[in-house]
Amino acid sequence: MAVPFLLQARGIRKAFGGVEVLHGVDLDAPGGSVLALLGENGAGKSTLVKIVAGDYQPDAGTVTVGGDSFSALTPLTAREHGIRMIFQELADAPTLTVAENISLGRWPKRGPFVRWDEIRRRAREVLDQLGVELDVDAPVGSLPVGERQIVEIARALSDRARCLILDEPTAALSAQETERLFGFVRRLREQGTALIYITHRLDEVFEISDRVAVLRDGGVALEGPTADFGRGDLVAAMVGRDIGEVARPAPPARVAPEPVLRFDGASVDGAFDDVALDVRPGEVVALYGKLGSGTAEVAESAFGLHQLSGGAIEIAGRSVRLRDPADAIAAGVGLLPSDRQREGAFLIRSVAENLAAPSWWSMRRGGLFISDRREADAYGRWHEALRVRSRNDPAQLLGTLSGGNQQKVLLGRWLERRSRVLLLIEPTRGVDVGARQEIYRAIRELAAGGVGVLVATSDYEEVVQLADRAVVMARGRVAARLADDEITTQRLTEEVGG
Amino acid sequence: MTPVGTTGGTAAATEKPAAPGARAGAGANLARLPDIAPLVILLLALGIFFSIKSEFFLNYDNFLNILTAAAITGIIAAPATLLMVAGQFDLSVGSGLTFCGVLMAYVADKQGIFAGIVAALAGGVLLGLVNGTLVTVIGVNPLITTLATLAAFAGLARVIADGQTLPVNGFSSLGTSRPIFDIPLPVIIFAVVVVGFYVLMRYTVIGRSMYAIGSNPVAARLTGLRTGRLIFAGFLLSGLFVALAGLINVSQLSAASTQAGNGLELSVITAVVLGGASLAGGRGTIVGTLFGLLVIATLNNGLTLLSVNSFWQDVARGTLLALAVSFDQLRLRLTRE
Amino acid sequence: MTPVGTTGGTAAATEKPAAPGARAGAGANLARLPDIAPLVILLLALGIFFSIKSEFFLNYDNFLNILTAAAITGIIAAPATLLMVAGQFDLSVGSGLTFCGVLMAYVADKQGIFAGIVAALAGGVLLGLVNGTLVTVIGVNPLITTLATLAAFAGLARVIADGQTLPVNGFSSLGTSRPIFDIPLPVIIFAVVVVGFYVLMRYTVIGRSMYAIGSNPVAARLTGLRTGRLIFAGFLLSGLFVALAGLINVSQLSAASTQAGNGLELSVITAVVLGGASLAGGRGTIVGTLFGLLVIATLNNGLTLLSVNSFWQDVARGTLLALAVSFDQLRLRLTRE
Amino acid sequence: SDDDGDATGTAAATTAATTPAETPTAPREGIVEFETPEPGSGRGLKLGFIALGDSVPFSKLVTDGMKRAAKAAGAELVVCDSQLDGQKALDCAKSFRTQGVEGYLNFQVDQKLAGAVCAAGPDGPVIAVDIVQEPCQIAFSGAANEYAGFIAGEAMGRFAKERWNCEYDAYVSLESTASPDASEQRMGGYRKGFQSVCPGELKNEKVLDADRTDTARTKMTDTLTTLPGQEKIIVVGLNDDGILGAIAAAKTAGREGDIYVSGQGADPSAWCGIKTNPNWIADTGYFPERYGEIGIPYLIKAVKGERIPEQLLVPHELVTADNVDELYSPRGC
Ligand SMILES: Nc1ncnc2c1ncn2[C@@H]1O[C@H](COP(=O)(O)OP(=O)(O)OP(=O)(O)O)[C@@H](O)[C@H]1O
Ligand SMILES: Nc1ncnc2c1ncn2[C@@H]1O[C@H](COP(=O)(O)OP(=O)(O)OP(=O)(O)O)[C@@H](O)[C@H]1O
Ligand SMILES: [Mg+2]
Ligand SMILES: [Mg+2]
Repeated sequence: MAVPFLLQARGIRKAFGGVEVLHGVDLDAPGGSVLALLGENGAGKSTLVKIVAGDYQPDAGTVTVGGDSFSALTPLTAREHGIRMIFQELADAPTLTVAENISLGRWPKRGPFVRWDEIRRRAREVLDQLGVELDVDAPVGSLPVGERQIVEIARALSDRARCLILDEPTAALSAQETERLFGFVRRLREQGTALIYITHRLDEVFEISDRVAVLRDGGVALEGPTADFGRGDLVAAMVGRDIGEVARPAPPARVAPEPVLRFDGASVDGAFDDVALDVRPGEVVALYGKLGSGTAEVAESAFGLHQLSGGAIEIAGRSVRLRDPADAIAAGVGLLPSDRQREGAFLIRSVAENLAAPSWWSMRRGGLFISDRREADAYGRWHEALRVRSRNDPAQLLGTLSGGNQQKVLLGRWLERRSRVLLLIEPTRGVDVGARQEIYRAIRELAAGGVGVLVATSDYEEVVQLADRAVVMARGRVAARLADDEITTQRLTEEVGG
Repeated sequence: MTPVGTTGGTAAATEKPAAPGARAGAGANLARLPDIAPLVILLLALGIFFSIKSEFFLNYDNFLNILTAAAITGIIAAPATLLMVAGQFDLSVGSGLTFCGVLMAYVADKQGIFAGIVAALAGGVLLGLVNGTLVTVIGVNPLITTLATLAAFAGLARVIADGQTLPVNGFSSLGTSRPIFDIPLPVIIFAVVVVGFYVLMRYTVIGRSMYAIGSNPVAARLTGLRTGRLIFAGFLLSGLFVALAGLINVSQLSAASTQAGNGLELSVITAVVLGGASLAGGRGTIVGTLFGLLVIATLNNGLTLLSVNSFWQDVARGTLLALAVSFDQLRLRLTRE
Repeated sequence: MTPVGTTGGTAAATEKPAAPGARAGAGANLARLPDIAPLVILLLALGIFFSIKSEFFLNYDNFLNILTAAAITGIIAAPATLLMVAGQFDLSVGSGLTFCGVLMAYVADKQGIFAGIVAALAGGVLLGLVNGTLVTVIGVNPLITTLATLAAFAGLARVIADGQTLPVNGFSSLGTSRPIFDIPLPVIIFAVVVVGFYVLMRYTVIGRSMYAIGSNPVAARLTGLRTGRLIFAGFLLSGLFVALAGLINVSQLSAASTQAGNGLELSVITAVVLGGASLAGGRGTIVGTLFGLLVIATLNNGLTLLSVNSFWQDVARGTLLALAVSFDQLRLRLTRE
Repeated sequence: SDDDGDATGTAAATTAATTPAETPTAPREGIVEFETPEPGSGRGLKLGFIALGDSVPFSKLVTDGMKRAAKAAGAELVVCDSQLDGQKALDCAKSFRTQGVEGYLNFQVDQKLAGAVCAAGPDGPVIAVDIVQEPCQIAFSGAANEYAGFIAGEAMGRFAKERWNCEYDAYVSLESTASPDASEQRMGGYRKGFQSVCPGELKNEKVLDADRTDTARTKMTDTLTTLPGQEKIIVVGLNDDGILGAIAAAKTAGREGDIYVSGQGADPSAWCGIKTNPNWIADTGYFPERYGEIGIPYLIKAVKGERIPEQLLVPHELVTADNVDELYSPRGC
C-alpha cells in the first residue's frame, strides 16, 4: 500500500421531501484511524454514512474512495471499493441461518455452487474471534436482537474491509460484547482500515476514537483529534449548550406506601427465577443486568408476554393473570419494547397514529369514532415535551424519523395513555445525550405524578441517573438490591459480576 | 433509524412492510389525493375515449349500468380492502357468494323467502367463522385457509343444489327495484357500503387498528390491540357482505346458480390492489378500491358498447392495467427525485 | 433479550417476515425435515386409506397416473417456488401455458414442428420478459403485473387461435412416450426439473440469493446482491418452464386448446404454499412443493378411483387442506411450549 | 363481432358438437327413443363415463342419469369428472385403463382433444356424448344441435310473423366462444329456423359471448343501452343460463317487456319462466337426465359385441307454455 487509504466526502447535500438535512458536509476518514461521528438524533449521521455506503444518493457532492471519485455510489460499487457498513437498524435476512447471514451476498463458491462447509467454517471462525457462541445453523430470525446485532457485526468483520462504518453498533450489546467489539476495531485500525464510528455514548468516543466530528444543523460543527476535546466540548457542539454533569436524581417527594406493581417469587421457565420486587407509585426502579440476565423478561411478564411458571404478579394490590398485552394495558401497564422497529413501530403509519395507538379505545367518541384532530393534539403535546425532531407534521410517516426520534414517539405513546405502571426496556438506546436528559426528565415527572416506573436496562449510567432503587439481576436471579446512595457505577458493576 | 433502502426502488423492496419511504399511506392526509390521481386520470381518459367512440356511453342509463356492474364486486371489495389493509386475504368470496345464494334458494323453496334470507346471512357468518377461526385461533396462513374454504364451500353449494340452478321467485326487488332517481337498489347499497367502509376505515378505532395490524402485527399486539379478535371480525364482515352480495345476485337473476361466484375472488383482488392496497398490509383505502372498481367496470362497459371482440377485450384490459400501474410507478419515481 | 411476543402466537404475526419467534425457516438444515413431516404423514395416510378402499390404487400404473397428473403443474410449480422464496408471484402461468401452446400449434401448422417449438419457447421468454420488466424495471407490484399479463396473454392466445382448438400432429412423443420403465416422459422431465431446482435453490449462489432477497430485500440490496436482475431471471425462468409445460400439454393432447391453462395459477400456488413456502418470501423448499403436489394429485386420484361425486371431492379437498395445515400449526404450537 | 371477457368455458354448458348429416329439412334422422335399460343386462360389466364437468348443471343431470341407468342395468359404472379440462379428461381415460373399464361414454369438452383421450383410454367401445370423439367413437349420442336450434328458431319466427309481421327491431344471439362448434351449430340452426319463417337478412343482429348467467346479464345490460327505445327485441341463446341473465338485465333496466326470448335446454331453472313469462316464447327440451337411457343400453350392447347405430340422437321437443306442464313438473311458479 503505497498510498494510504482515504475516504473523503465533499460538499454532500441531501434533502428529504424538500427539507435539506445535509447542507454540504465534508468528511475525511483516513485508513488506520477511528473517526467518531456525533450529533443529536436527526442530525443526519446515518444519512451521511448511508450516502457513503451507496444506500442513498446525494443531491450534490462527491465521495472519493481510495482515489476514485463518485457523484453517487451504489451498494455494489461501495462494496467493491471495500466499504462495509453495520446499519443502525438490523439489515439481516431473518429466515436464513447465522452462517449464511455472515457470508450474505458473497458466499464462498465453487463455480455456481455455494460451499456450505466453507460458509459454516467461516462463520465459526469469526464468531470465535468475537468470542461468542452461536449455533451457526439457527435461523437468524429466531435469535434475540442483541445476538442478531452480533451476527451483523460478524458479517462486516468477516472480510477485509478497507473502510468500516459502524452506526450505533453497541446499542444492543452487553459491556462484555462491546469490549470485544472494541478489540476488533483496534485490530482493524492497526491493519490500516478506515473506521467511522457513530455513537451517543461519549465514553466510547474517548475510549476508541482518534478523531471526532460533530454534525449539527446540517453541517460539521466541530472536527479534530479526540484528545483535543473534553466531554463538555462535545456536548456543547452537539446540542449548542452545556447540559451539565450527570447527577443522581433528588429523592422522590412523595412515594405511596402500597406498591402499584409487585412480583412475588415470580418465575418464568428458562428466563428468570424467584424474583421478588416492588414498584410504588412515584418511584423509578431500575432492573439492571447484562443482556440475557432476565431483566427484559421480568418486565415483559408484567405485560402479559410470558406466562408465569411460579409465583405471582400483583398490580395495584390485586393479583392478576395477564394473558396478553391488552390485559396488561387495561390494568394500566405500558411497555416500551427493546426492539423498537420490530415490536413497537408502525413505520408506514403517521407519527400521530403511532403515538395514539394504545389510547384509541379511550380516545373514541360516540361509539367507535376517532378523529385525526385528537390524535394530532396528542402528538402536539408530546412532540413538544419530548423534543421530537421532525417536521412537526402529525401526518409524517414514522419511518421517516431518525431512530432516536422514533424512540421518543414510542415512549410518548405510554405517556399519552397515562399508564399507572410503565415498563421501559432500554428506553434510551440510541437516544442522544441531550434527548436522553429530556427523556429522564419526562420519566421523573411521570413518577412525580404518581406513576410507578420499572426500567430494565443494561446501561449502568442510566441506572445512576434515573433510579431511586435498583434491583441487580444475574443469570435470571436477583443478585442485589440497592437504594439511594448505594447506586453508584462502581457498586453496580461489582454486583452484576464479572 | 430510518430503515434503509428508501431510494432503492427495486421492486423487490416495495412489498416489504419495512420498506420505508415508500409511498405515503392513507394516514397522510395530503399524500392521499395524489395516490389515486392516476386512477382518476385513467378513468377520465377512458370516459372521454368511449364518449367519442360510442354515442351510448355518455348517458345516465349507461352510467347506471356501469355502477350496477360494479356493485356486487364492490360490496365484497369493501371488506376485502379492510382485510388487505390488515395484511389478510379472503379468496373464498367467490364460492361464498355461490354458497349463500344456493342456501337462500334452497331454504326459500321450503320455508319461504324470509327464512331463505336468514339462511344466506347465516351461511355468510359461517364462512366468516370458519375462516376467522382457522386464521386467528389455529394460526393458519390466510391464503391457505381461504383456498381451502374456496374449494369446500363451492363443493357444498353444489351438493346442496345438486349441481343445478335453483329458481327463486318473488324475490326480485332487492336486485332490480329502483327506489330513487331510477337508481337500482344494488347501486344504492354499494354506495352505502362504500361510505360505511370509508367512515369505518378512516374515522373509527377499528379502522385505525386494522391499519396498525397490517403495518406491524407484533407492534399492534404490544400496543394492546386485540389483533386476533379484530382480524376475526374482518373475516366475519367479509362473510356477511359476501352473503349480502349473494342475495343481490340471486335477486337479480331470480335464481341461484352454482357458478355465480366463479372467479369473483380475482376481480375483487384486482380492484383492491389496483386501488393501491398493499398485499403486505398497512396501506390501502376504500376510495382507491372504488376507483379501481370503476376503471374496470368502465373498461368492460365501453368495450362491450364498441362491440370489441372478447379476445381483444382481454388483451386491452390486461394491457391497460399494466400501463396504468406502470405510469403510476414512473410518476412516483419522478416526483421523488 | 428475547424478542417480546414470542409466545404470543396470534396468527396475525405469523405471516410477517419480521415476526419474531416465527417458525424456523427453510435455511435451517435441521428445521427442514420436520417442516414437511405433516405432509409426508398426510401422504402416507392417504396412501393407506386409498389402498384399503380401492384395489386399483396400489399399483405401478396408478402410481404413474398420479405422477403424470402432477407433472405439468409441477414443472411450473418449481420456478414458482423459487419466485415465492424471493417474495414474488407469477399468476400469469395459466394463460402463459395456453399462449405458448397456441403459439406452438399456430406456427407448427405453417412452419413445421421445430419452428413451433421455438415459437413456444420464445413465447415463454416473452412472457417472462414482460413480467420481469414490469416488476423489476418499472417497479409494479408482481400481483398486479401478472394479473395484467394473465388477462392479456389469455386474450392473445384466443386471438391467435381465433378461439378454436388447434390440432397438432406428429408431436406426441414429448407428452406420451415412455422411454424407460414405462415411465411417461413428462414424469421424467418433472423429476429432472425437481432435482434441478433442488440443487439450484439449495446449493447455488442464485438460489441462496433468492432466499436472501425474499427474506429481506433491503438487506439483500445492501449486501450488493443484484436483486432486480435476479428477480428478472426468476420471471424468465418461470416463463421458460411455462413454455415447456405448454409444449408437454400440447403434445399430450395433440392439440392446443385456448382453455388449457385455466385455473392453473391456483393449483400452482396451492401446491407451493401447501409445501411450506411463505407469501412473505424467504421460506419454502422444492421438496415441500413436491409433497404439496403429490398430496393434491393423490387425493384427486384416489377420490376419482372411489368414484366420489366431484362436489364431495371439492369439499373433501378443502377440508383436508384445512385440517392438514391446522394440524401442522397445532403441532408447532405444542412443540414450542 | 362478438364480445365478453371471461371465456372461462364453464358453461360450455349445454354444449354439444357436430351432429353430422343433421339438416333442418330432414330433422329427425338418427333420432332414437329413450328406453329404460333391461334389468340385469349389464351384470358383470365395468363401464365408464367421462363427465363434462358436473359444476355445469346440464352435465350433472347427465351424470346422474347415467348412474341411474347403469344401476338399473346392473352394470358397474366408473364416473370421472373431467371438469371442462382436456387434460383432466386424459387423466380420466388413463385411470379407466388402469381400472379395466370395458367400454365408456365420453362427454369430454373439446372434440379436437378427442384423439389424445381416445389413445389414452382403455380398448373397448366408446360412445360420444354431445361432443364428437373421433377417432374412437363407435356412436354419437346426445343433442342434435342444429335441429334443436332449428325448432326453437322456427317457433320464434312464427311468433315474430304473427305478432309483428316479421317487423322486429333486433336479433340478439347469446353464444359461446368456449365451445365454438356447438355454439355455431345450435345458433346456426336458430337462424335457419327463424329465417324459414321470416326470410331475409336478420335485422340489427348482435352476437354476444354470453354462456353464463352473470356474463349474459352484464352484456345484455350494455347491449340494451345500445338499443334505446326498441321494444321488439328477439333474444336467443345457446342455453337457458344465458337467457336467465338476459331477462335479469331487462328487468333491472325496467325493460322486461322489450325482449322476447328463447333458449336451449328447458332446464329446471327455466320451467317457471317458460310457463309464466309471456315473453318466453319457446325453448328446446334436451332431457339431459334421460341421456343415460340412451347411452347406457347402447353401450352395454356394444360391449357385448352387438352392432349399434352411429347416431343416437335425443328426441328433442319444442317446449312452450302450452306443453311445459306435460313434459316437466314446474313447481312454485
Ligand atoms: N427516508 C427519509 N425520508 C424522510 N426524511 C428522512 C428520511 N431519512 C431520514 N430523514 C430525516 O433526515 C434527518 C436525519 O436523519 P438521520 O437518520 O440521518 O439522523 P441521525 O443523525 O442518524 O439520528 P439518530 O441519532 O437518531 O440515528 C431526520 O430529520 C430524519 O427525519
Ligand atoms: N384494543 C382493543 N382492541 C379490540 N377491542 C378492544 C380493545 N380495547 C377495548 N376493546 C373492546 O372495547 C370494549 C370497551 O373497552 P375498554 O374496556 O377499553 O373501555 P373503557 O373501560 O371505557 O376503557 P378505558 O378504561 O381505557 O377508558 C371492550 O368490550 C373491549 O372488548
Ligand atoms: Mg442514525
Ligand atoms: Mg378500561
